[in-house]
Formats: sequence, structure tokens, C-alpha cells
Amino acid sequence: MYEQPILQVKHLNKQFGSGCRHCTNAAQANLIKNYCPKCGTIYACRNVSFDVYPGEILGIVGESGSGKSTVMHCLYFDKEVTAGEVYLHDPEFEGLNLLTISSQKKRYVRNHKYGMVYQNPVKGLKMNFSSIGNIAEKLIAAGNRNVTAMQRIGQDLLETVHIPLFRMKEAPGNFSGGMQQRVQIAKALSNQPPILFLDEVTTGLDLSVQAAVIDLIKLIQRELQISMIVVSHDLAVIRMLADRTLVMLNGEVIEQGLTDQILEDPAHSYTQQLVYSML
Amino acid sequence: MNPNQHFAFLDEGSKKEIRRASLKAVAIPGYQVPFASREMPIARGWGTGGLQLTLSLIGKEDVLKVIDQGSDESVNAVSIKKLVQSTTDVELTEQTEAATIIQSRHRIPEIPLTKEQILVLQVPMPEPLRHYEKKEQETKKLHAENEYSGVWLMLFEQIMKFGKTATQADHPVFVNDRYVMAPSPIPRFDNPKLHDSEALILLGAGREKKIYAVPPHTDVASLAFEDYPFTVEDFSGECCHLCGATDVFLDELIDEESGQTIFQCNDTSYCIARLNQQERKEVELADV
Amino acid sequence: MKRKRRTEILIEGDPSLAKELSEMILHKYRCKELVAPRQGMTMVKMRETAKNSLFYIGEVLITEAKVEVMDHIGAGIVVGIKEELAKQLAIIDAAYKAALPETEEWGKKLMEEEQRIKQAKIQEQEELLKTKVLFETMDV
Amino acid sequence: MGYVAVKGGTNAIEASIERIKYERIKDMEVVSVETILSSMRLLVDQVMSEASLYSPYLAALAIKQAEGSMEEAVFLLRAHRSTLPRLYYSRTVDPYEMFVERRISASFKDIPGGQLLGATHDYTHRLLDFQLLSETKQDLENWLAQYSAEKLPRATRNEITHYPKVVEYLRAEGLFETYEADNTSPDDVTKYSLQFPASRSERLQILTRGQTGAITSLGYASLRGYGQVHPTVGEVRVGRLPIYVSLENSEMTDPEDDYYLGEIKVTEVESFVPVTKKKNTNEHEIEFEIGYGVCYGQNETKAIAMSILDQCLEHPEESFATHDEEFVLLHVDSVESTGFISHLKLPHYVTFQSKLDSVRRVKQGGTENES
Amino acid sequence: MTFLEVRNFGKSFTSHQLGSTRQAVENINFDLDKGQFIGIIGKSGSGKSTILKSIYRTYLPDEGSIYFDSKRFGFIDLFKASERQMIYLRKHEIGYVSQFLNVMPRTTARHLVEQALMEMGAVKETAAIRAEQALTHFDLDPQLWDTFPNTFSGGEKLRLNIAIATVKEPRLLLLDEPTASLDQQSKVKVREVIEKLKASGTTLIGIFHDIEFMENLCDKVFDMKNKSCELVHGG
Repeated sequence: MYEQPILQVKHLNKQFGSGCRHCTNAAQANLIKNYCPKCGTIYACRNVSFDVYPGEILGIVGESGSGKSTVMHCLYFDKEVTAGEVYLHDPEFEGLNLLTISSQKKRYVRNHKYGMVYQNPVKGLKMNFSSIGNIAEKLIAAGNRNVTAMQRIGQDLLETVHIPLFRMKEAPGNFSGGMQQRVQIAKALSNQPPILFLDEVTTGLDLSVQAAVIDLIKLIQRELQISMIVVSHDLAVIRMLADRTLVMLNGEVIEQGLTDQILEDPAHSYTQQLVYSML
Repeated sequence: MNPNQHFAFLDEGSKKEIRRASLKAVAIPGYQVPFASREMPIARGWGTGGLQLTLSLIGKEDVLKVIDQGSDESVNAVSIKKLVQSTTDVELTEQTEAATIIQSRHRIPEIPLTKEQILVLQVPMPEPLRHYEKKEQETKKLHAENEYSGVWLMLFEQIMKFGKTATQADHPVFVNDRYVMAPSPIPRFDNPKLHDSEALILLGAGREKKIYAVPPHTDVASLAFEDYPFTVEDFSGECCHLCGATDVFLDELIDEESGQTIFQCNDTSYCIARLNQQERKEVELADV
Repeated sequence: MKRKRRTEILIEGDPSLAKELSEMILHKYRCKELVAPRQGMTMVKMRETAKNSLFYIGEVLITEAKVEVMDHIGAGIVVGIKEELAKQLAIIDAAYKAALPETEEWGKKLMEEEQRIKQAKIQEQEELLKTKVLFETMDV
Repeated sequence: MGYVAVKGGTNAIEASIERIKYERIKDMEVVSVETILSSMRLLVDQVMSEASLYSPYLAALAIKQAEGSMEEAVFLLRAHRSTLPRLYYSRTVDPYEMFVERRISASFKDIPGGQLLGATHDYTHRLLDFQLLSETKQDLENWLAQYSAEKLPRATRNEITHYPKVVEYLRAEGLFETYEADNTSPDDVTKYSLQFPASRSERLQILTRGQTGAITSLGYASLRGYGQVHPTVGEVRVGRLPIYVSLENSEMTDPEDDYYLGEIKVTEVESFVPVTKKKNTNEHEIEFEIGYGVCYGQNETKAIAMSILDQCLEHPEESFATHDEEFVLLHVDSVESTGFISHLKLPHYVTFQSKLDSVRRVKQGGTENES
Repeated sequence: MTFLEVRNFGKSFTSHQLGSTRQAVENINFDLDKGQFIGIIGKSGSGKSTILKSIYRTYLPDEGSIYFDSKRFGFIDLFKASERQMIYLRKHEIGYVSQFLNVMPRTTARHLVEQALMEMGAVKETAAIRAEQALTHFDLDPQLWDTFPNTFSGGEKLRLNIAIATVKEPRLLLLDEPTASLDQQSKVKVREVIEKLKASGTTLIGIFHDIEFMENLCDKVFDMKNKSCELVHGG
């Protein structure tokens, strides 16, 4: 290994239900997709492991229900995991499994080390607070107590994401979907997190808006050297953004590799199907 | 028919439970301790939290002062005093210095409290994060995780909207570098009195069933951004039309005859004490 | 007679019965009042029929008294404000605990009263049955 | 001599208290507690239920003292609770033991044991009865004598009838899940303050002592679409339940050694609500669940509304306040809501002064960090 | 010392949908010295691109090995290199040019070249200067610099492609049918570009369907036949 990953995910498991003797053994041959017909347990993530390196964009692709968003929500502590380890290579958290630290520390990691852009801006933004306030919220959480400084950072970010400054005191509730998504990105970036999670950020947006959001993400990666995990069901988005890609199906990572390799030489039958049906 | 009235109304089991909650509150300054708030003979929202604290703490030797909005004679203060006295026979006072327990609604007396005194504040809404998050389950989590960006955000939004913070009474404070606390609806003017207080300050919310505390010599800071410092109500240029005090919280009144705005000490016992002192001095001077 | 059955009879039955029985004891034995009749509450625990779980429906005002007869402590507890009855029940309870000879003769009286209570309840049900909606009339 | 504090407050309060007595008695009519007790049965029931203290006599006294105000009467009784020691916990009361005075089912035309109307206002025509204006004691005596002589049948059977529950038949058919007896000790909201998420026992306790109007409104809101529960009433029962206490305070002792304390009257409702359940095989199945409502006395509207809310809270739905336990449980208590609403009558001039200061500063404009 | 060593290389493709496996190439062997230019010819479908894409790891390695003399990692088997190593090599040492322009939409030619430089760590100012130099160097009309490349002609697109790939000064440049579908005039320009690259010391492998055009430029020419390649010229 010639470089150190910034985030390591090892054997992440997330299940809903307690499992039974038909599904808890390693073979798990009895599952229908990720669902145990005997006891109804759903295995949302099964033994998911991957590394994220500084400054790279890692793509996770898969159909809905494949577990890709669950992985991200587990990493962001929105959901409790069933088992697994996550290591952040950061002096403050070296050697600590982030999944077992106190909820107060988890909050600290979210506020200082992570940024998150949800598919639905409602989850990531306070729709009736001002846009600048939304950005400040993240800065405040990360310890900033200077209004002038936060306002400056917020304005810079809003400019970066092409929100006209005269609208900064407006609530994102008044904005279009694309603008909301851009405010969300600005918010996620405000504390310059080493790691940014992007969950289906272009889904549901007009094509031209999608392109603008993708541009923005690329720009951010280049200029801020932030590591990102991009979850999407859209291969075109992954192709534009990700250096490396994981393909998930039924809660498992079935294939991973360089993004162009996944697209041009997919090995798994599901990936082939996905690629062949790409427009 | 009438069952025997118990000393200080509450049964001893209830008192113990309230004292236990108070001790826990003292041990964790600013943390809201849930307690099984008793049904009191005065209405919820009318000081049942403060009353339960007072009744659980009061002993025969105590001297009680009750104020409401700064006044000993405010109707609700009188009503609470009457209830406590009828069940305890303790001595009542209007002099702040003479009291061992001071139950108050919306004010901290002007005279600095001492380590022999306990200030009991009545609290209508103990949760400083409530306006930001309506669910109790969530606000509890936010406190546990030391996540106060919401309450700061409210201040930030005010600055964005108005160019300055526009908090009124009940301006949130940060206690002992750990918990954000609602100081009860005391004016901002009284917030600094919470800091490094000599007296134990207990806060009780009966309807919301919470007790919390600021023990003596605890750090209490009013939330404010570095570049937008905390400010108290401004009475510059005004003084009490009765006693001439200038460094106190003033009530604004309309003079019935002249129609002019006049100001008067909100803390009535403080005002009277000053007037008496002034008169004594005059008498002394006259004697010389 | 076990306590449950006899307390049911004494409380549901004619109040004069408890009075009569307790006076028999009072005449012959020294009764020491341990707890003078006082009001208090009993929290009512109930099983609900949806999930078969337990909960508290609320409190019931009761009157309680305790007496000592021949070194045996008896308790009288009754719903409502009934100081005399509570005390009488306590005396009867103590008498049974002390197995005083009088109690042996009480069985018959109690069972007679029990029959009366039962008849009254049956009668009440019969009266309530008048309000039953009849569906058989179509067959006629 | 010096200045002394004015005594305005004290005197005013005393005068006000005299005034309220004056209002109560000025027309020189004495209503006895016994009169209230025997003629205002449903009012007494409602006060007991909201006060969470079963004592018709004290409830009647409270009604008299409160001049008929529900919230005041409930308040008086609640406060009185605080002065009484809690001496015992009852043995678990089993609603199957109810001496039934009234039972109806909306789910079936006829039910085993029959639909028993009992005493109900349901089929009275709500026309003011002006004869009541001239009702005399003699009239009552005459009517009662005639009622018992002519209309009442003589009992023919020897045993007390036990009425089965409608739900038992449906349970036997597998339409309802059968739950094992859950003997988890219930939580008590009067001993420990309610924490969220609330337990089922806490929810039921708060709902059963909730304000009739509040419970009714929220249940009604759910029916109208501000909720997802629209049940069929499986069974409404009104009747009396026996209360037993074991002094050993243990469920292990012989129940035959229990103390019988007397009876309480309750209204009990089981509402049937169809719910979709995911079965083991990933298939959906429709099954019925029960919404449970119960309260002191005869108060069928409250018990039915409670059964709706019970079911609502069993199935949280973010989009409906009626399914949000914090929303429902924190706002239905009579003493809490009336107290806090009425506290707005208290002087607030200090806080208002603070508000004024704030508004004035904002109006002045400019930023405060211009320095 | 050899710069690139292809040993017993083979690659097959499995289609799960069709339930079949197709051997694309097998038993390929050749060496390449630093500064050399190798041409590969063959009919379409003969597996020419497979070799190039396998070197670039767009195709997953199957059999054999491809050793590359990396500045950063030493003599490394590209089939066994980690994904992150490949990403590094793609950024700094190995370039790939095809006739297709696979770039972010709505990005100007100038930005595309600048971004390539910035990905390697160049600061914005330096990147701007060097981008202009590169665009000039490959004869892209300055009027086009600030427009979106999807309007470019085939030759312009290709030269922009080459500019993007070469601005990083890769030590190995893979040319995947760059001249296909170009007119004569454009081809001449491309040849000039390749000449310039070769002169500057870049090692090149190119697939050409009209190798005559590269005559005198290639050090070796291989012909793809029967899934394997044979030396037809040079060596």
C-alpha cells in the first residue's frame, strides 16, 4: 500500500430483525434477495468493506434497496449498525472504531469531520431558516462563534455553488430543487470536512441542473481535495464523478474497481445488466 | 372529613423525591432532572415547580420571601406565600437580606444573594431548545450529545434578520461549560447575576416536571457571538422616580396625571429599603 | 371462611352484619386501635384486553383501619369514606386471624348473607335484561 | 416611621375569595353533596375520570365547591390526591370479571349474550323536558313504586350471568392475534415523570385520565382524516369491577386471602381496526388489532376516543399529530392545559419590558457591533 | 532496459446474459523500450484495443502480465497494481487518447486542460499558463479555447484529447485509433503532433488502421491475427 486511506470500512453489517437458524449461518443460502423468508429478517448490508483515500471520489452504485444508502447512513450515524468497524485516519480518532464511540463523539465526528448531502434536501436543511443560517448551523456546530466570519464563509460558499448573494437571507424552502441541493452542498462543505457523503444528489433534478451539480462536485473535489462517497443508482453520474466504484446488490458488494473498468469490462452478471441498460 | 394537613403540604415521600432530584440537579449544573411533579393546590403554570421546591426544602426555622415580577405584593406571590405559611407557619419577610429561601417568578433580587440563601425560580418552559425542536425525545438527545447549534442558530438568524440579537427575557445561558439552560423568564438584566452566584439557585418547572440548578460559584455565560456581545435591557438615562436608583431593572409606567413615561424600581422591596435608608440619613443629618 | 369471600359478603351485604359481628368481639375482647380509620388511596392495576398488558387506571379512595385483638392484627379496607365499616372489618379480620371461637359460628350467617347478595345481583341482571335488544322476533 | 410595602395584593385576594363565595350562595339555594351525587351521576363520573381518583362523594363535593366547573372540580380532586397517602396497589383487575350493566357491539347485529342497552341517553330525543321543572319528591316515589311493581320481572335463574367478550370469538378464529399475558410491572406517571418513547402502560394511564374534551377532539381528528385510524366499535361495556388487595404485596399469595375493597364503575371499549401485517413469507395479510379505551364511570365518548388514540399511538405516523405520542400525551391533561393557559392571566410586565426593549432596539436599526 | 514488457497476455470476456465466453486475445508478447513508438494494426475486432485498454486497466487483466517501468513504483506488473496505484499512474505516467472525447459536459477546452494539470497538483495560475501553451502547441484555434468541445470537429476534438493527455507529460501514451474518421488534413496534423511527442521522448503505443500513414515513425509494427500479434516491421 503506497498511501493511507482516510476512511476504512470493515465488515459492515446492518440487519432488520434478529435472524434465525436459517439465515444466520455464513452460507445464507436461504435468503430471497436480502430477506429471510423464514423469520423476515432483512439483511440491508452484508459484510461491506472498503477504503476511501484522500481526495478521491468513491462511487457506490446499485438499484434501490441494494443497501447503498444504508451504508452511507450507517457511516453518518443516521442508522445503527448491527456489526462492523469504521476507522477514520485522523489524529483525534486514530485507532478508534467510530461505530462504538459515544453518541456525543459521534456528533463531534459529524460536525467536524463529515459533511452530508441527502437526496432529499428536507433532511439536510432547515427549510424555514435562511440559507446563510443553514450554512452557519454547520459552522456553529463545528465551534465557530463569530457571526462576521461565518457570514463571510457562507457568502463564499454560496458564490461557489452559484446562489446569488442577494438571496442568502431567503429560506431554502423558497428555492427550486437544484438550488436547495446546492445550498445543501454549501452547508455540507462549510466546515471543510475531510469526508463528504453524497446520497443520490442528482436524483429528481432536471438534466441541466444535474450537470450543474455534478460540475460543482468535481470543482469541489479538485479545489478542496475532499474525499467523497457518492451513492447513486445512475451510472452516468457515477461515470462522471467517481474514480473508483463499488457495485452493490442485495446488501452486498458484488464488484468493485476503477470506474471505467466497471463500465467497460463488468464481471458480475448484475453489473453487466446494469451497464447494458445504460442509455 | 378534612384529613390532617401535613407540614409543608407534601408528604415526606414526595419531599424526599424532590430533594433527590434537587441534589442531582446540583450535582449536574444546568441539567434538567425529570421528577414526578405533584399535583398542587395552585394551578399548573402558576409556580407549582417553584412551590414544590420550596415546600420540599423549607424547615420551621426558615424565613421565606416570595416575589412575582419583582413584587412581594403581586397577587400570585401573595397566594403562594399564603399557602406555604398556612401549612408551615414559617416566618415571612419582604426583606431580601432576611430571607433564607426566596421563591421568585421572573426576577432575581437586586441585592446580591448570600451563601446562606436559596433562590427558587419558577420556570414555565425549562427547555431552551424547545423553539428549535418540539420533541422532548430529540431535545434530550441534543443535550446528551452537547449539540447546541440549534439555539445558536436562533441567535444567528435574529442577527441576519434584524442586525442584532432580539432575545427577550429567558435569554439562554451556558452553564458550567456543559449545558445550555433556560434561566426562566428573567430579564437579560438578571442573567449576569446567575454567574458565580453566592446563593444556590434552584429552578423548578412543575407542569413540565423538571428541576435544575445553578449551584454557588458556577460559571454561567449568556449565549452570545464574539462579535455580537450579549446586552441587557437598556435603562440608560432613566432612574427610579421614587428612590432615584439607576443600576436596577425598572418598570415603565405612565403617569396618570401628566401622561409622561416614568420609571420605577421593579424590585419593590429594594426600592422601599432605599427610601427608608434615605430617610434615615435625612433624619440623621437633621439631628446633627 | 377465607378472607376474600367474607370481605365480599361484609362489604356488599347489609352493613348491620359487620356491625353485629364486630360488636360481639368488642364486648368480649380488648381491641387495641393501631390505625384509626383514615383515608388513603389504592392504585388500581388493570389488565387491558388489546395487548394483554398491565397499566394503572387510577386511584381509588379508600378508608383503612387496623386493630389488634389477642395479639393478632386485623385490617379493614373499604372503597369510599366508611370509617365505621373499616374499623368493624378490621376487628372481624383480627378475630379470624386469632381464630376466636366466635368466628366459627359466623360461617352460617355469612353464607346466608352471601345468598341474599347473589339473589340481589341476579335480580339486578334480570332487570337489566329488559334492555336487551331482541333479534328472535322475526321467526314468529 | 419609614416606608412599608403596600398590602394591595393580600387584601384584594381576600376580597376576591369572599366574592366568589358570594357568587355561589347569593341566591340562597343549598345543593347538598348527596343531591349532586344522586342526580349528576355522569358529571361525577367525568370528574373522577379526569381527576384519576375514584370517589363519587369527593367528586360531588368538588363539583359543589367549583360551582359546577369541570376544570376546577378536577383540579380540586387532583390536588386532594396529593395530600392522601397511597396505601395499596390493587391486585390486577381483570375486566372479564365485570358485572355488566350495559354492553353493545357495533360490529355484529347480535352478539352472544345479547346487546344490552342498559341506561343510555343514546335513544332519548334531545328535547328539553319541561316536566322536570315541576318534579317533586312525591313524583319520584310514585314513579319508582310503579317501576318496580309493574315493569320489573322477577328473577328466574339461579346464577349470575357472565357475558363473554365479542373479541374472544374472533380471536378463536385467528382474526386477532392472541397475546400472552404480559406481566411487566406497569410504569406510573404519577411516580416518575413521563419519558419518551413512552411505554404502553404510560400511554394508557395518561389517556384514561385525560380531559374528556381533549381526548374526544383528537380521536375525532383522527376519524376525520388527521389520522389513520377509523375503527369499528367491537364492544362497549359499562359495569362494575371488584377491587382486591393483598397485604403481602405479592402476586404469589393465595388470592383467597385477599381483601375485597368494593367496586368501581368503568366504561371499557375495544375498537377493531384492520391493519396490514407483513407475514413471514413477505406477504401482506390483513389482521385486526384492538384499540383499547377505558375510563372511570360511564363516559362512552371518552372511552371510544381513547381506543382510537391508543391505536394511533401504537402506529406512529410522522405526518399526523394524532399519531405522535409527544403531541397527544403532553396535551390532553386537564390540569396541565388549563393551568398553563390560565397562567397567561398572571402579570408579565417584566418579560414584556424585556420584549419592549428588544423591539425598540431593533426598530432603532443599525448593528450593535459597529464599534 | 525495457520500458514495457508484455508477457503471455491474454484476455477473454464472459457475457452472463448470453452465457458465453469469448477469448479476445491470447499469448501476446512484446517489449517496448523507452522512447520507442510501436504501432499495432489489424482488422477491426482483432483485439487491438483490448491490448491498449488492458494496459490502461480499463479492461480487467486475465492472464499473463504487463510490466511497466514506473517512476513512482519501479518495475510494476500493471495487472497486479492496486486501483489506487493505477489511478496514480493514469494521472502521472500513462496517458490514453481515443477518438472519443470523454469529458465533463459544459466545460470549456481551456478548463479541461487546466483541470488535467490541477489533478496532478498544479496550482491554478501555473495550470492556466501551461494549458495555453499546450493548446497552442497542438494547434487548437484560440477562438475555440473558451467554448464547449462538443461542437468541435473530429480533428479538433482529437487534438484537444491529445492536449489533455499530454499536458501531464505522460511517460507512456496510448493512442487508440486516433486517426479513425479523420479527413486527410486532420490526419496530417495528428501525425505532426505524434512526431513532436516522439521527438520529446514520449514512449507511444498506437493502434492504427492505416499504418501506412505512420510509416517511418514507428519503430516496430505488430499485426493482430488469430487473437495474437506478430511483428511485421522493425524489431
